Amino acid sequence: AEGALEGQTILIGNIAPMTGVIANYGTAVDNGIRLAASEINASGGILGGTVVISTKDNQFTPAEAINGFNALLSEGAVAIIGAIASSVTSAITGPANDEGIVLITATSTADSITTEDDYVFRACFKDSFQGRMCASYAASQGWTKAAILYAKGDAYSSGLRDSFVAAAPDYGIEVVEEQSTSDTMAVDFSSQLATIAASGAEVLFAPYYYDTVGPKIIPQAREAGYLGAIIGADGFDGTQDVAVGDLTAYENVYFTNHYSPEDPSEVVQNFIAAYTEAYGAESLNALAALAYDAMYMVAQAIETAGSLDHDAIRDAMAGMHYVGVTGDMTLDETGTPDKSVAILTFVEEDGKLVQKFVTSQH
Amino acid sequence: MTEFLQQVIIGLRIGSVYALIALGYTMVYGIIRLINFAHGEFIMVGGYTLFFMIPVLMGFGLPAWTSVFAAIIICAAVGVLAELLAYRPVRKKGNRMTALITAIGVSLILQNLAQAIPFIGPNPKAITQDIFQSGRIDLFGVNTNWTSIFTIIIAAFVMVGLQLFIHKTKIGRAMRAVSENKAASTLMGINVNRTIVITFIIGAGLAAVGALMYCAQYRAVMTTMGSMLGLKAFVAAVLGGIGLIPGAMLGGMLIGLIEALVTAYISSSLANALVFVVLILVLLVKPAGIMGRNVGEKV
Amino acid sequence: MSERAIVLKTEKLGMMFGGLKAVNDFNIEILEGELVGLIGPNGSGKTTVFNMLTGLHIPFEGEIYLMGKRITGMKTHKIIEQGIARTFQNIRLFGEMSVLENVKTSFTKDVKYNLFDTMFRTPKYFQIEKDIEDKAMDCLRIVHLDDKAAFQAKSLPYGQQRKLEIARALATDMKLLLLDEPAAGMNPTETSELIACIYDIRKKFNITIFLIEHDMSLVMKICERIQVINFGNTIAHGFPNEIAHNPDVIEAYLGEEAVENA
Amino acid sequence: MLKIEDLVVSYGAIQALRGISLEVNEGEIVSLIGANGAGKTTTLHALTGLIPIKSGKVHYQKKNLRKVRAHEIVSLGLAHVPEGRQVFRRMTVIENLLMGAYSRTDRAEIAQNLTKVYKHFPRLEERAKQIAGTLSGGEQQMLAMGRAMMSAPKLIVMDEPSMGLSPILVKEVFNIIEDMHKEGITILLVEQNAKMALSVADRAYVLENGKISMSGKASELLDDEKVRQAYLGA
Amino acid sequence: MTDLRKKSLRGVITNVIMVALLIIVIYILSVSLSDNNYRLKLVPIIWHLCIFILLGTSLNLTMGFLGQLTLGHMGFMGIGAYTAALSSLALERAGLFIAKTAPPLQLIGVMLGCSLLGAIVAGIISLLMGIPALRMRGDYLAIVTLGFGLIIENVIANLPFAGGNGLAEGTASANLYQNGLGINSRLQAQYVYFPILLTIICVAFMFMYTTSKYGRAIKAIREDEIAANASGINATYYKILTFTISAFFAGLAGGLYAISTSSLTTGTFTFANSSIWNSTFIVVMVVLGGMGSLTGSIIAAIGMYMLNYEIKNGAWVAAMPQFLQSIFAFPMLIYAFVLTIVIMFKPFGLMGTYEFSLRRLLFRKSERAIGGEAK
Ligand SMILES: Nc1ncnc2c1ncn2[C@@H]1O[C@H](COP(=O)(O)OP(=O)(O)OP(=O)(O)O)[C@@H](O)[C@H]1O
Ligand SMILES: Nc1ncnc2c1ncn2[C@@H]1O[C@H](COP(=O)(O)OP(=O)(O)OP(=O)(O)O)[C@@H](O)[C@H]1O
Ligand SMILES: [Mg+2]
Ligand SMILES: [Mg+2]
Repeated sequence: AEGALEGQTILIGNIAPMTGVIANYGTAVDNGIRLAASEINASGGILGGTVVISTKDNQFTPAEAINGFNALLSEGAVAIIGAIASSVTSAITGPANDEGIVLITATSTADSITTEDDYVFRACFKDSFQGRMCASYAASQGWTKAAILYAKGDAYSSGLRDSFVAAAPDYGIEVVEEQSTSDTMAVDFSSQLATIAASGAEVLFAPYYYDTVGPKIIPQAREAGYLGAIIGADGFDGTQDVAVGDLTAYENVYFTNHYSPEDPSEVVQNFIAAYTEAYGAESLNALAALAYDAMYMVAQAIETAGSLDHDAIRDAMAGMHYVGVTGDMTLDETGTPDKSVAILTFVEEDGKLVQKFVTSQH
Repeated sequence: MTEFLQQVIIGLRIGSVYALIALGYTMVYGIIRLINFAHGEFIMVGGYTLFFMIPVLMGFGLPAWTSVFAAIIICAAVGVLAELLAYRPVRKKGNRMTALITAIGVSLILQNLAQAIPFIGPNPKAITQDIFQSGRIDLFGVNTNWTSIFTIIIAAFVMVGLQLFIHKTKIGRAMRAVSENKAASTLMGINVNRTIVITFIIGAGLAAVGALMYCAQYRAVMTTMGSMLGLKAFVAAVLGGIGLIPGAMLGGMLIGLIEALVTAYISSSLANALVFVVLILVLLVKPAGIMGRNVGEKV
Repeated sequence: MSERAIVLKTEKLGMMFGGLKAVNDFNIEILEGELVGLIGPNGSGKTTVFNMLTGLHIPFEGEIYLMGKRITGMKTHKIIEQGIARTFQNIRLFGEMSVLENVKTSFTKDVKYNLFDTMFRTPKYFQIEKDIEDKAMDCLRIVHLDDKAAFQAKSLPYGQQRKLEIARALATDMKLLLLDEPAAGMNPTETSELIACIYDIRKKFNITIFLIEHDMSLVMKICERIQVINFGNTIAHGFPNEIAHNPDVIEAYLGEEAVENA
Repeated sequence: MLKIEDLVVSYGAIQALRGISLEVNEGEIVSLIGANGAGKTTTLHALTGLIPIKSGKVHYQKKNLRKVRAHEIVSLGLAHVPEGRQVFRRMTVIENLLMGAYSRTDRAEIAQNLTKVYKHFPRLEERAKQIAGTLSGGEQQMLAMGRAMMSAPKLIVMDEPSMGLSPILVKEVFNIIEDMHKEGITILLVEQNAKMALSVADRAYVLENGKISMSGKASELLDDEKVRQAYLGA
Repeated sequence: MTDLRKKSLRGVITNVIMVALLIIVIYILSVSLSDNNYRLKLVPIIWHLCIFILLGTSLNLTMGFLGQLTLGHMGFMGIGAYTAALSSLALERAGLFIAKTAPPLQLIGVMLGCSLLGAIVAGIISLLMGIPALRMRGDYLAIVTLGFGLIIENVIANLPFAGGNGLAEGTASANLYQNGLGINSRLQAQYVYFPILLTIICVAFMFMYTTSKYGRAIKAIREDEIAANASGINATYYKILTFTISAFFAGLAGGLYAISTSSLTTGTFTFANSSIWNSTFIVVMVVLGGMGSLTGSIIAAIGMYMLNYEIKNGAWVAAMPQFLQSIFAFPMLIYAFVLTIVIMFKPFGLMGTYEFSLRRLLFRKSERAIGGEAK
């Protein structure tokens, strides 16, 4: 159906925390989506139709996400990419199903976000998978005594912790020490890390975000005398930009990620080049990559559907196969992609910290 | 035992940062009875000043910590501007509640303005340079670092200096007089407005020093870094006895210790809640804070 | 004398502030319908006595009996319910509220409607509200403030604020009225009006009055008995003319000239 | 020394002073009497800059006080003992007194003034370390007067200094006023105790509803039938 | 008939007229507006406004009328919301109730029941807190209530049954994804009268409360607690009663929130965050509206919510020059400026302590003749 949408505008909504404590994620995702959209438009649009992005700030609050969702709906959005944090996203999954509009989240990893037979999809993998991959990698390195440090009140952090704990016995890993903070905004982990250092753990699983990991957890861990491996999930992406002090502290740190910036494949390098050119390297991370993919996935679904009919787009979305920056993926029956995870580490190069690809796991 | 001492040192270190910030809160509160909600944002302003100035000053061959002087100047300027443009006009017309709302407004403006300014933006920025001498040291078998030691010493030093300033200098006494009765202070020949401006300069300056300590320790700045930090520091000030300089110091140290020990021995995720539980318990026994004298109202 | 009931009785009442003994061994018996004065130099502990009587300070030692009932250490509002009311040396009105509302608040404890009546505005609610409004107006009439009922309390001139305090105290329906320097800040003419007002109140309510005052023209004129304290200790008590010529009182409090004027 | 012409002050819509004029000459004691709410306090507040003046002239030693900022007035030698004492409640007695000397810099002079204050009010010396807020009413009044004396003023304006004082202290206050007068301090006195006020004063003004209704020699006013009726309770 | 009763009867009549008018207006809008505009815009706004009005007016009881600054009001809303969500979830798990298919009476019953339960739990907890907390005054009380708010938030996040999918499937976490009550926008539109009537009843109650002996007592305590005690008012009792009532209504607002939002996160009920859903903003709302004016709180709640809504969703924003648009991308910035400016010009709030009254407008003349109206 070449040119079936010729001359039409295709309104895609984006709901993200554009201001407030996690505004950095909001901007990264918005950039990723807009980059993809402008590429699509530059190459003739979707079936001739022009993609237009409308972004609604959800202020990291469920109620505002609902307002944004409703506003997008009445503006006539055909699909919505949305909400970063699982806690906020879950407030609009119900409405998306009720209204029958595709909602694809780039970054919400909570298991319960997607269910079978509905309008909700995602571009990232889910927590239970990522936590399991971390455990599996640890086991493959022969680390059997693990310590955990996580943010109890944060869905991302505690979700990963739950899945790591669940997977640990399967890989013969013993959790010898568990410490927590109430949220991810904590700045001082010395107390917890001192206890962990004394526990004799060989690996520390610390599912936090890079702004905490880079300047705080890793240096504080080394300072507290913990010299073992530190492993985390996609939240570690970006740590290299906020590393401080002695960079040798960042050795022996591993994390799972959606893609590796080192990946020589054309999509990845093209994305990195285009993103850096448009928005600079500062906000370039896996979230941006996922959002970029999410936009392309929506585009692919519309193209397959050949129309802007909501149900047709949903049907095209279900079970879709897609090759993008964050890998080669197939959406499973719930709408979560089945794809491989990259294990990355940090090394010092010319006095700067950079990510290095270690292995890929499935 | 070593582990316990280790936790105590950690507590003191966290506590001294709180204490330094609490001093600024206490100063402003003490004089104009205003919970300056924007104080946390002053710290943020100080943090970003450090972030930008450290590379510049190090380029001139100066040590990194000298950037604190730039931070003090910028913070003081922001504090004075807030006072002149927002607090003073409102204070003239309104009541204390109005002033509180203005403080909330100023806090929101500063925080969001920082996010809106392109070269600051929402992304956290790391301070990659060491602000003080780096490295760990061994103190009677307890493992700590120079930054901690400097932080504790500087906090103590600032407190003593401030205490002397308030009680021994003329400006200090004027501040206390203004804090009690503005009209009577005017009759004594005190320039009330100038005294309040000076208070803001000192308070904001202390926020800059607090920012230095924070950055030396935690190595990153972010537009929202001041909120929780400021809140805890304010709690510290109340715990010790608001308006009292040694009270702020004691309160800060206590909050730090409670946090470290609760984290180590009770439950790390409940540490925040337990800090407040302790605060409430203390206030029940000593309604004016630990060092506060409960001057009953003369009927 | 013995026929009249003892309204207030204190035994060895004492109060400490830090190391300072503000009131010491304070004993007094006030009979029903009496008008007793408490005088003494500034800082001698007069207001402190009142504060203990009304539960604002818990006595350091000693006992207080109202109509034979021990009220030592009771909460203020309980004591008020027992039948003591007071005014304050530094006027403490509800400044933002209207004059009428100031008086109405004193009826709160006697108002027997509940949240249900409040919510549904039952006939009971209206009946009671009307009653207290009438009673409050009566109280205001006594102090000649009825025409100011709708004014904001803080907008009244000083002398009228003092009168409003008295009206508010009257409304608590008390047996014993404590007045702390009611004439302070009034000029002699206004003081005479106040005296007339106090006589009026006594006549209408048949109550007992215990008052603190520095204005000797008032004290000597209306008090039936006077107790004098200095440094918290009672140095004299008796009838006005005895007190006026008591050398200790003259030395500590009155000064020579005042005697000549009295 | 002090000359007020056509002073008008209002609080919002309420006009508290409706054009009053008065004069205080060097070395005089001048009394200002009037009923509650007549505007006496307002006059003094306007004088020392605590409230804005709507119109009129205020000259002190040839200086236009409207051009002087409130906190600079005390260093011109004009001290104000405010109504209701207004002591610094959480400071000690001695600190309060030292605040009174805020505009002075000469330490010896301050010490000398302090001795003088203590001589007039021995109670203050006894309670030097007590927190002022816990002083009794009378003690606070002494403190407020002592504090004003600490600035070594040339003209003191006093707002009801005898309010709430025991008879002996009232006498003492008036003695102090006379003492100050003898030391060459000029005094503008606002009082409810009209009898005492008129007996120490050289001249007096009667304020009624924001207007001067009478003025003249104090002794003459003391004998005036209208004044006696309205203010002396006779 | 007494004057008082006459006035009151007129009050009731005018209020009933106003409510009827409101309902007619909403009905007309529901018929005349497009589905998009009515169901997707107006209905959520109405639900949210009801929540904010309840929060604002109830906080005004403690802040404006009782004069006690409390900074943890949203904590009580959190308790209400979580209680309502979890209790309804229990019903759902027990197979007794499914929001989507429930018959109208059952749905209303569950919404009302669970919300009331939330309100009661909030009330009980506030009672337990109030007893020690209200011994504190002024800024100390403020900081203690702030503390209580954060403790509530922290404790909820640590409850093993209040996170994740809730109840037996729950884990300790700040997010509750499952909520038996959360109804979709169609049902919200269908039952839009539920929050409206509930709010009107609650506000009416608060109005009655503040104009009775209770109101007089708490205003007296606000003015001078010692003098209030000395007038025979049991200040402690009235303070705790008012604090509890205030928390009760906040809890009820929490119930409405749980109904209108299908997932909960403690971040909504905290002291400060980057949206208007936090305790700070309720305080701002009360001050801006006028402490001691329920009408003021209502106006401020509507004004502030709509301001935030319009900055983020208004079509006029998109029509502005690029430069302005990039500033409007920071709603809280605009918001804070507006707030600061309003407070500069209206330091005692929009309404002061004045209550709007249609009755006064309509019957002003005859009532002046009756007299007794405070000026
Ligand atoms: N809350 C308090 N704390 C400490 N000292 C107090 C307190 N209240 C009163 N005092 C002291 O107790 C003494 C008695 O005070 P009180 O107020 O009873 O005096 P008074 O006789 O009423 O004086 P006046 O006539 O001046 O009002 C004074 O020395 C006062 O300083
Ligand atoms: N802050 C204010 N706001 C409004 N009106 C005021 C204010 N202060 C005083 N007034 C009014 O101004 C008038 C003059 O008051 P002022 O205090 O000057 O009287 P005064 O002669 O000193 O009386 P008093 O003998 O009671 O001290 C009075 O009517 C008073 O109600
Ligand atoms: Mg007294
Ligand atoms: Mg006066």
